[in-house]
Amino acid sequence: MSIRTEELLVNVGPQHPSTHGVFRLVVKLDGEVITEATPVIGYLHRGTEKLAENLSYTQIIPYTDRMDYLSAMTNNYVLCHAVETLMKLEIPEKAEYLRVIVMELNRVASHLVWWGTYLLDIGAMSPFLYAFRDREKIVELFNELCGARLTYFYMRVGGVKWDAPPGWIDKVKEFIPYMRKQIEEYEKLVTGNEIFLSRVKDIGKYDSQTAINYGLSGVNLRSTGIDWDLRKQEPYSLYEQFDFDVPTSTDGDCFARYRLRIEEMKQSLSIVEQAVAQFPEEGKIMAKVPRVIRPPAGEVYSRIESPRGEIGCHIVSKGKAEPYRLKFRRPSFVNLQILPELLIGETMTNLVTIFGGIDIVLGEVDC
Amino acid sequence: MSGQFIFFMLFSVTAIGGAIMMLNMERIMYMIASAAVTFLSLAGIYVLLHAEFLAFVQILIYAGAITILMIFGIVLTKHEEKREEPKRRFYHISLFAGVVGLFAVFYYVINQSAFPAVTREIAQDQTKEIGLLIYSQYVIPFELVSILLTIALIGAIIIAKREGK
Amino acid sequence: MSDREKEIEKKEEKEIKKETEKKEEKEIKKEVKKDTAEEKKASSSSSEREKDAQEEEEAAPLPNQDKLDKLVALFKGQVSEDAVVDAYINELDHHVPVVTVHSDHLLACAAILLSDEQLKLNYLRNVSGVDYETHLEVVYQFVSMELKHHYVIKVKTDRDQPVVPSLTSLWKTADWNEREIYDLLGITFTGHPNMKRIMMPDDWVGHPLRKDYEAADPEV
Amino acid sequence: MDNMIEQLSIGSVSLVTLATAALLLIVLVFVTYGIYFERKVIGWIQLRQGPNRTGPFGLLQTVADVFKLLIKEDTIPNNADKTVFKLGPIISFIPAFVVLAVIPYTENLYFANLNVGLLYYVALSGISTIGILMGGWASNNKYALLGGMRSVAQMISYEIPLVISMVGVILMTGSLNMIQIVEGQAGGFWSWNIFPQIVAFGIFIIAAVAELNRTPFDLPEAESELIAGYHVEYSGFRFAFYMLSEYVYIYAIAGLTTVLFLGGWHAPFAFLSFIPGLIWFIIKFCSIVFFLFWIRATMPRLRVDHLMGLGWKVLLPLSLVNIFVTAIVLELLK
Repeated sequence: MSIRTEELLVNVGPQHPSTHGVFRLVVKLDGEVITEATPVIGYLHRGTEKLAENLSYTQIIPYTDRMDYLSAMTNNYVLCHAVETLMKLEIPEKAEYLRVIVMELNRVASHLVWWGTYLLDIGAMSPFLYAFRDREKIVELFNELCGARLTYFYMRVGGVKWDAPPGWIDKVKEFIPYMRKQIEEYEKLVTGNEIFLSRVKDIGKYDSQTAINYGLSGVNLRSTGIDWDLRKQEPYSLYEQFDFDVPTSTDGDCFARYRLRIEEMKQSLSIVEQAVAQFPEEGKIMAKVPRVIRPPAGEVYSRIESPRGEIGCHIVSKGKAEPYRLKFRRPSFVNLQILPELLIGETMTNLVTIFGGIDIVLGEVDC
Repeated sequence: MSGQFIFFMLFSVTAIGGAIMMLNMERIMYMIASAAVTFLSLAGIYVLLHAEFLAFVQILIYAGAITILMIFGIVLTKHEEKREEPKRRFYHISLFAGVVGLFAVFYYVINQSAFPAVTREIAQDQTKEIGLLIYSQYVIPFELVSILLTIALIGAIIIAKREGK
Repeated sequence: MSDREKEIEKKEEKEIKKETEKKEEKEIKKEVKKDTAEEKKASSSSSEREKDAQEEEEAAPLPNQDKLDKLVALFKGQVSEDAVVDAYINELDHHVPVVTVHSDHLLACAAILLSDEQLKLNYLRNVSGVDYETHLEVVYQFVSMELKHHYVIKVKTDRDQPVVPSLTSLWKTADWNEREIYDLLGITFTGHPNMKRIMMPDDWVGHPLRKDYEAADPEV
Repeated sequence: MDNMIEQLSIGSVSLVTLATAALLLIVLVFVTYGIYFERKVIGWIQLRQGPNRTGPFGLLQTVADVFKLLIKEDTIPNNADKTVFKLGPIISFIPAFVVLAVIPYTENLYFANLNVGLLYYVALSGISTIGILMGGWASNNKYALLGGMRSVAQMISYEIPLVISMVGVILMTGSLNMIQIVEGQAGGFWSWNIFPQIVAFGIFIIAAVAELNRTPFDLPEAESELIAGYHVEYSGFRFAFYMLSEYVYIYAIAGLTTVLFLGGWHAPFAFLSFIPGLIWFIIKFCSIVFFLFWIRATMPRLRVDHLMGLGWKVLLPLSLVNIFVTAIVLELLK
């Protein structure tokens, strides 16, 4: 005797609360168990790379803001860094300090958004609002610095656009102990919760071999035990000067990724703390850069550690004011590839947990 | 005309109506809904007979559990929405004759037989009464039924396990 | 909900941004007009640039030159004499060794990168496609997490019949990256399990990142 | 109830109708301000204001919401099974309202003094499930179907520990009659069932939250997975009916918990019994309602398989053990 059951084809997205944007996942369900998952992307494709071929380098920077819109500072930086590498520019120290401070604050803000939305996906609503309250403080700091709350357009080739307004550094100093206390509270609220643990422990597991093979980066890679953080491995900016740890875990599950992100927030705060302590009050914020930036003909691939992993910028220059070819290596795009493999044999509920655990931003996936 | 009679008529009509609907409906979902109506009407008749315990157990088990189980089965499995009934004239006529005959027999027998007019005191606490009866007078049938149900349960598990392999 | 909030924030930001952008654009445009003549001179084809680089090599040994030589020797010895088309050090990008491989031998060369004890390039960090108008090029960025070194492999392919073997069998990273290149530049990767468009709609005509691509609506 | 059926007169019929209308009104007021209260409480926990625009302190917000739902265009999906689609919310709502009849508020204020009151509650509340499943199935939407299936699986699984945990209380009182159950808990808070039946109380609360489909057991309508579950295609007053039955069940469960475990209308201390029983009932009732809102703002959602595991592997055996122990202790104390 056999009972014939129907396979259900469900379109998760492009309009679905848990896809965090216009992402579509075509899922075949046997009961509640996923037998096949096919991601469909491109709904947010804006052709940034094509547009960039007709824009000057400074004009491209606001486009990078809109890629990973939760972490616009690191995106700004990767482009500026690529051009600066091509031009062999020396960046004033004060500018580098400002860059590090905003990048690390942005990392905290980005992880906070992840933390809130992840718990929202898991079904707890309050953490979402707590996270946004604290992110608001960072956003306000950025607002004061560059007049924007989300798409900052703060960095320029050769430095940063705005100097820290008077009293800004003190506000950052005050923010650090506050945020530390909040993170502690969050951990008390969520990390020990039995229901939460049962939702994330041993879910979405993969080993380091798989992670490397899929080219995962950031927390997704470090959760499998590989100590690979570009801030340490291929130091850029001032990161060599700061004392911080790269948290890793060997569990490779969603809980490991959760813990690492919490830990990263703490590390970022400690970097910011050191940076504001050493912050030079005097100094220039822009290097001597020609009005029209025309890097020499050549090719460069610069990469940095964004909150989501390795963000890279591959520029082919022909010595003109516009790049001949500009390609971004977007961590979300690469990290997302592993999703179909992780989903097979999981339930609909775990879909949300695993997908959220990868932490993607759709603006970056589609670019 | 007492209220009891009105309600009895109401419940018996809905019970019979539900049964007929169940046989005649084309979509399975409707069939089950009709069956549920019958179950509920029967529970209503139980209430009229002062058998509240039985009535609510009837709702709990039949209207609640069994109906839902059937709906579950239907929702989860593939089934034909409609099926063509072959037109068989002779079959229908003989069926009708059979039903009329059966009704006649029932009517005659019920009319003829004299029910002993025993007036029993309605127990104040029926639940207790039922419990006492089950565990004293009817303990052996009760235990046998429970064994039967256990066997059915185990059988179901075994079938489901084989299916899983 | 989070998304909606983000959307709203974005809108706010955009308005402010637009103004600043416009101002800057104007400034830049002025400059650009002045310098168009100069630009024309400066533009040079990539092959010329490579030649320049090779000349420099002869003048003084660059860092990583030994690495490059070793890799070239390895390819030539283990795969084929004509596996290596070109090899140079990219001075601008931290002196990274760049080897251009013939597309027929790409798979064999890639397998060496992965398995060789001295290389162990297990992490494919990026794949880009470039349209050089004369030909198309695919650029692979490799890194070894154990030995912490970086190599760049390039493959050139014909512009009219662009075919490159797929590396998905060795690195799963290549999967979507190659699909993206196929979608935007039109390079077909042989052996790819799912060679379909990824960003553009399935019925899109043309490959937008090609230099001669004409937008359906030039105004946009 | 028996009497009413036998002496069906215009007087008794109109009395019943009037009482029902009064109860309906009370319930509607409860639902209106229950929702308001919930939004305020959760808003307060989540650093928000909650409704504060419509009417003074936002008191009319729910009224406005309900009004909006009622005047909204009534849409039925094209491929839906229209009859079943329309029937679903009604079948789900009627039992929710009907079960309220047996809840006694004080020794004199109740609607029906049924011998098998508890059984009545359990039996009828199970019928709502059919309405949910009908709605989920008839919508012809995959998410709705998944949500409907989930909720039914959940409700069936949790009804069993819910009922069995009640058996402990029934053993203590020796009756299924709710009024007698409350009477059995007279005399100070130490004689409330919550203390001797603390295990049963725990099981009951967990199972009750699961029955209500509320966080952390809100899987049927898990918005992050299934968008809204079984009522995803519903709008207007049909949707309002589903929501209404959900909140009426909160009312019912809070009332039931008060009756079964918290001593109903009895004061916790004898010297406090000058305060009317109804006040005590309302206080206990409201704290249960608050508790339900509180955990909604705190907990993440459980996973389906864990939920089933918890129901069948933990709560059910535990509740059986509870009955066993209760029976032995009662026998020994006799």
